[in-house]
Amino acid sequence: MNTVTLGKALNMGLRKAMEDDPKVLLMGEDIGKLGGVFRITDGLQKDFGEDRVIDTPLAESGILGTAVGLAMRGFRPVVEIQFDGFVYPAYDQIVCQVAKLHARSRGRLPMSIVIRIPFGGGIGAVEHHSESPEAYFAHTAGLKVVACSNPVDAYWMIQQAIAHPDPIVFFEPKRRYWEKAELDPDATPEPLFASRLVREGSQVTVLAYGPMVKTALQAASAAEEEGISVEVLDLRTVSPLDMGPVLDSVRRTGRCVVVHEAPSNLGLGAELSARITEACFYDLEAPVLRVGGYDTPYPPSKLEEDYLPDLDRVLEAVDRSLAF
Amino acid sequence: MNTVTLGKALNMGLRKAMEDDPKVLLMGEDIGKLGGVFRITDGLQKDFGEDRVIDTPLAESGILGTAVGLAMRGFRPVVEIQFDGFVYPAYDQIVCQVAKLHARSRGRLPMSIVIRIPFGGGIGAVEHHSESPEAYFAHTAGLKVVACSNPVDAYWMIQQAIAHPDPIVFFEPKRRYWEKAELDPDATPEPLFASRLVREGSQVTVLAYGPMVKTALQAASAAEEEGISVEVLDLRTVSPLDMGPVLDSVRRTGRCVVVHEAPSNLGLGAELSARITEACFYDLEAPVLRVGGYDTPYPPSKLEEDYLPDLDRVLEAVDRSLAF
Amino acid sequence: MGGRRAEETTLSEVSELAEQEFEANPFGPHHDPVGSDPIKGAEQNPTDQPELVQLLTPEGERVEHPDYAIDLSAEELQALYRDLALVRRIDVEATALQRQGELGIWASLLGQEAAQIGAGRALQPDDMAFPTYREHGVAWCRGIDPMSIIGLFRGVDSGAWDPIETKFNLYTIVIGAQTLHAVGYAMGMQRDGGQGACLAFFGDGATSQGDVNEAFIFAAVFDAPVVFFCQNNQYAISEPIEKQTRIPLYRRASGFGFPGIRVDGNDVLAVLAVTRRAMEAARSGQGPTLIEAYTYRMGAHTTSDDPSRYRLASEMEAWKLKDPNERLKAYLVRSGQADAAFFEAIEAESDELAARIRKATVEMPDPEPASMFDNTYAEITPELAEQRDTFLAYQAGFSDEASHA
Amino acid sequence: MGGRRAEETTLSEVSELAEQEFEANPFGPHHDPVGSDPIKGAEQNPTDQPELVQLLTPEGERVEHPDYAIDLSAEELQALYRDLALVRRIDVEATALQRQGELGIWASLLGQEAAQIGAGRALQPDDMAFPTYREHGVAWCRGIDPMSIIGLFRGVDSGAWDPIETKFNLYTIVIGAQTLHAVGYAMGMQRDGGQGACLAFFGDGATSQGDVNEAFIFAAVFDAPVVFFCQNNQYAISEPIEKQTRIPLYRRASGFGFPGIRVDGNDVLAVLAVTRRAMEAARSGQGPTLIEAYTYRMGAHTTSDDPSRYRLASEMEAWKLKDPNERLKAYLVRSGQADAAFFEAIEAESDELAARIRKATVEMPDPEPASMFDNTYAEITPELAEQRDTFLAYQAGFSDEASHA
Ligand SMILES: Cc1ncc(C[n+]2csc(CCOP(=O)(O)OP(=O)(O)O)c2C)c(N)n1
Ligand SMILES: Cc1ncc(C[n+]2csc(CCOP(=O)(O)OP(=O)(O)O)c2C)c(N)n1
Ligand SMILES: [Mg+2]
Ligand SMILES: [Mg+2]
Repeated sequence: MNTVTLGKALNMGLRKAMEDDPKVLLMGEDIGKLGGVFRITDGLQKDFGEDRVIDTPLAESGILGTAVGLAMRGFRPVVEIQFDGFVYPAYDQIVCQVAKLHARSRGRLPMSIVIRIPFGGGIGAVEHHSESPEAYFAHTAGLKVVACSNPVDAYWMIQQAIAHPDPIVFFEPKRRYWEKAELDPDATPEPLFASRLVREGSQVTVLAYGPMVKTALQAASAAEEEGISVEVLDLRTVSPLDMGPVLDSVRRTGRCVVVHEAPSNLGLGAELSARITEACFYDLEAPVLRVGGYDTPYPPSKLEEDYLPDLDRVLEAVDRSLAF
Repeated sequence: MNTVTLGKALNMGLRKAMEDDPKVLLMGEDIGKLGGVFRITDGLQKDFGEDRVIDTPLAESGILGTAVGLAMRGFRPVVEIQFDGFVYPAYDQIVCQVAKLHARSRGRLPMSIVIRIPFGGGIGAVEHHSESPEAYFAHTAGLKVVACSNPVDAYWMIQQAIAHPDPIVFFEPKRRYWEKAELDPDATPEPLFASRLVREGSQVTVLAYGPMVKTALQAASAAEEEGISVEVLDLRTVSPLDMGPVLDSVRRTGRCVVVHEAPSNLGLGAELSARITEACFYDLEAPVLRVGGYDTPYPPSKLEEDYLPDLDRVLEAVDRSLAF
Repeated sequence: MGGRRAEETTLSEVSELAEQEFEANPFGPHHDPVGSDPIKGAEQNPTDQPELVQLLTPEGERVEHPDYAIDLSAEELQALYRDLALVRRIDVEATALQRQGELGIWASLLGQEAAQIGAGRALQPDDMAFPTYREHGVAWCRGIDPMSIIGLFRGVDSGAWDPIETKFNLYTIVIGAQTLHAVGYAMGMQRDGGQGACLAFFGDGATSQGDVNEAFIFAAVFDAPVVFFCQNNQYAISEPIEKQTRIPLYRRASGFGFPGIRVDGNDVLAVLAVTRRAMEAARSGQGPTLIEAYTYRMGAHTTSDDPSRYRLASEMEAWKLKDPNERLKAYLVRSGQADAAFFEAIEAESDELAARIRKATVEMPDPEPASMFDNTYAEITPELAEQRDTFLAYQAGFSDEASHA
Repeated sequence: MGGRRAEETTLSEVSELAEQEFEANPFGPHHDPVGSDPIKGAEQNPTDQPELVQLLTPEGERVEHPDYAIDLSAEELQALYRDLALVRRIDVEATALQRQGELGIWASLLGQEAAQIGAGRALQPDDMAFPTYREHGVAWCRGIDPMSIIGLFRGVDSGAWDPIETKFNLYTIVIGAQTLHAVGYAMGMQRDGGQGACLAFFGDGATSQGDVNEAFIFAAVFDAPVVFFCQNNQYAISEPIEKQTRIPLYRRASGFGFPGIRVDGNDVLAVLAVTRRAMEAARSGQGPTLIEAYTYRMGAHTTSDDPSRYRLASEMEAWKLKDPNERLKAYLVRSGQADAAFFEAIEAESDELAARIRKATVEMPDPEPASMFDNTYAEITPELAEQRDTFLAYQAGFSDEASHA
């Protein structure tokens, strides 16, 4: 057991995956000597060499496009996108190639690519460094999308994602990179595509993933002090959604609030609302409510606290839900 | 009054916009001598010259990126993307520049760009020629997204979009290019960002846009024969949504089915479902149901009839809604 | 609106110009704006004109090139002719099938046979080819059944061949994307000790895509064993090459630090020799080369296209004199390396092939509807399985009762 | 895993190598793989070495260049020195403010002053500049208040200056995107009879982006009045230039058919002369030029970066001898064109400027929270207005009652 940060847990998970499978390669900008701008790949180039930890030219489409070729050749590229807002030059390769080649080739071309994206705000950064683009990928058939929220998940999920045969967009909650937890590398991990109940409660279900799990838990604690019992689920997988635990919970509580940093319009909250309402129509005491980023570009960092869902906004939605 | 196809109506609308404002430019691949692969710009280069109808190099990011520069300079570029599946190389310029420059510059940089995209399936084409990517753009703050469904709207909406100050992704229902209607160029058009009731009914509201409006209307006719009264709305604007008429209708009927070709997961149906349920929670007799493309890549054309929502699938959803 | 640019010349003026230059310079109408530019940087005044590697003149005369020798037996030459003739026949047949409504669309290789066969026959077993959507000739060289390609254009799948087994990637329709795949695959070869090299195909229009230029960069930086093979067929749909570049395309490579070479794309011997050499360089660790095969799209862009809108018949007539198939035939005849019986045999084989294609196309079964759910993922997800099951139940409903419509 | 590529040399080996080559060739460690390639295409054996335009040696000696003359008065030279000194001071002050927690981050221009002032002072009123995120020196030349830039890095907005009025676009953080905007704007100048040209800034790393290469293509094809100004500061964050290119960057242009030129980026006179000439060519309808300003990022990539992880102090020491500010100072002193009083006056002005910046930064007000809803669209949409109203009501609630937390 050691106490590790989320960032370090990812680093350890990557190292383990590279040790376990010589076909695993890391690619990205500044991931070599620098260890990535967040140091997630720290020390890996030194130990695995430049052929397996590849500092690429500054071109995201080039990174993903060559990763596709490497995957065709049987490698398992793990690509680092430096910040959420810089994934778009690679969007064509991701949507038209990474997502579709398995289907196009009727399963003949392996496409085991993990695209690591530090996402979300709250770090006081300039434009394009704080976005939450997960819905773009979740809407894309052929991709899977997951988000870790804590060091233990980070360690296991990155390894599971790398070992998984399908392409996965792996979102890392950048403002939680420095959060710590006890990690037991001998434990048995939960499955990758499974949601998890992280706090039991009886009155309202709050769904969150990535950085917002902590926020949701804080809100649940605060609610408890006010005598409101909030259940919190960490979705962990954003596409495919693991609806079982979600529906179980909402059937019990009859109320649901979805929280994410991404803009509300067509964010994950929309999909969850639609599915929950269809599946639990007669169980719902209130409509599924959404707490998300506003439908504006991510604001300058002096305003990000106003923009980002925080425990107060979650509680406000919980109150609204209870008022129905 | 003349009878015109939807394609011709767009051509006439573009011509009118170019006559009305010398700052309007057309840009794209093969839009000059060829008039575009669908002939939407037919004859325009001949009449307005190569400086205003610009055959560009084969590079979508280049097209959008230079359009941004032209817009900064006060021009109103109207960009043609040849097919839906080829917009992704330009995704970065669209999401990070076109959508954000007005906010970034606090309103100082005009960004009057129209991105025309022939979208949707049903024409028997090969891969990437039949997709419906509207949700990607609707989820992007700073963009507006509209879709025309008939020749009259096509004529007016393209002109309104070009005259509008914000960037607009303008979806054209490619399989309806050859549909005809009477066009009165002296009529007063409806506003651009307004949905329209296209068929009155009392039992179920069906929401559609672009190519699916015709399908929805066919379904409504078929339903009538079975004694079911279906109301159909043509959304016309996909972002921002014009919720007024939608909520009015759903409050009356208590039931709603959303139809689109795009994959269901995080498609427009999700957002509409979430908003309608929140606004009409006590009026709904059934959950909002969705009829969409499946969550797979668009299939080879021999299977597209199975993939695409058709009137039978709409009716099936109407029946399911009524069964609640 | 004028601005600084020259007034548009009319269509007929353009064509006159093109034809004048055509006579003067068989290698294309490109001048060299770099050389005459007033800003003088280092190395900006190349005096040489674009050089076109040619081993067989349009009239079928064998000529020598100082750097590219080739010595083929009569049998080898005949085999090349057979390739040229049969892929042309496949193409003609597929075009006809499209006209008859059997295919959704067809992208013809007419006029590009030598470029494709020359390149395809330069491939060795360990090499991997990355086509666009027009490399039916290369597919042929890799032993792909033409029916697999026809199936794609018929709309039954996205290409039925096994890209790993055949070492011929699936067709890539998004322009330029496959060039990066080729570089990545080549980087894989570097890493797993593979002996081959990659051959990445793309068109003149594709050179404008960011992806293709990024492919040049990655290949150069990583010294990847890849050869870029650009078929400059003069058009990207309707846009002539001048809309993509100011200078000959093969020169693009020099800006990225690797060799570029222009070859007569209608001369199968020259293409074979040049591609062999470049692939050998790649295989032996010398990194990328760009080959520009200078050729002409003799047909429409696809069966949906109408070239009369943007080019003159006279241009086509001029290029007919350079027909790649006729050229090799003339050489074979002239040099006595093939007789009438040989050509008759090829003709008969073509007829047979065409008949087989026609029959197999018409009989080609439609795919199973529920197959559209397969292979989206390695294993179907629960939510997609639910969609499939709903779909199957819905379909079953139709076979039971009458439809609404 | 070996593969064909050379084994990795260790960090110290690399640096030794670099320093050896450094002595032998002051223009950088790049060799010319094209010239020695076994595949010989036309025009692939340039014999010339990268030529670096220089008018002022690192020691501050004035030298002549056959193509680039410049003749400045003592006042003009002093003005340039003032620019160099003041923008350096702004930079130092902003870096300090970041360390004190007043700014979120700062991207330092240290070492690139001459490249930026030389380029910035070549601009004429009708020209339009397109910066990345590091062109504080060019901003200075365009009359932008340094506080506007500091506000961006403080997080109050994305740049408070008016890009149309100042003819200096907003900073663009997505690497390379602005080069296309510059080409488009230049195409606009062609169309509305504008008299200026565009100057597009980007880094060495940016040359790998598809967008930048597409910008080269569009500019070349449309003969757009644009000059591409690449500050090759040797690094893209941690990646040395070898990760982006095999050959000197200025040569990229030749592959696209327009002139490329390498200038000593630490020599303000040479940069000014070269940029003036290229801009004049663009303005007079001769299309694009690529300028590679060969320089060095003397600081960290940004205040968040730690260069000790990827480069040696000795490299920095070597470049210190080429300091752009010291170089002009040495020339001014040596040639008697400025005396001690001049330098003292500049020092005093710097101190004043720094004090003003410090004060204005600390006093800079935070933006109004609800302003984040403004300007998403030209006019707020009804749905966004609803979000804003909810937000305002929610905020008002907080001022009334206690918060939950
Ligand atoms: C990214 C992208 N944009 C547009 C298209 C539509 N398109 C198909 S083929 C083509 C022209 C290609 O020209 P070229 O590269 O010269 O190849 P050729 O067809 O001449 O063989 C275009 C624009 C596409 N397939 N992909
Ligand atoms: C598309 C994109 N990818 C990645 C980044 C992150 N990033 C910021 S600066 C930088 C390096 C840029 O290097 P260079 O172009 O040489 O400019 P310099 O910073 O040296 O001035 C990177 C990778 C980005 N801003 N945009
Ligand atoms: Mg072509
Ligand atoms: Mg740099």
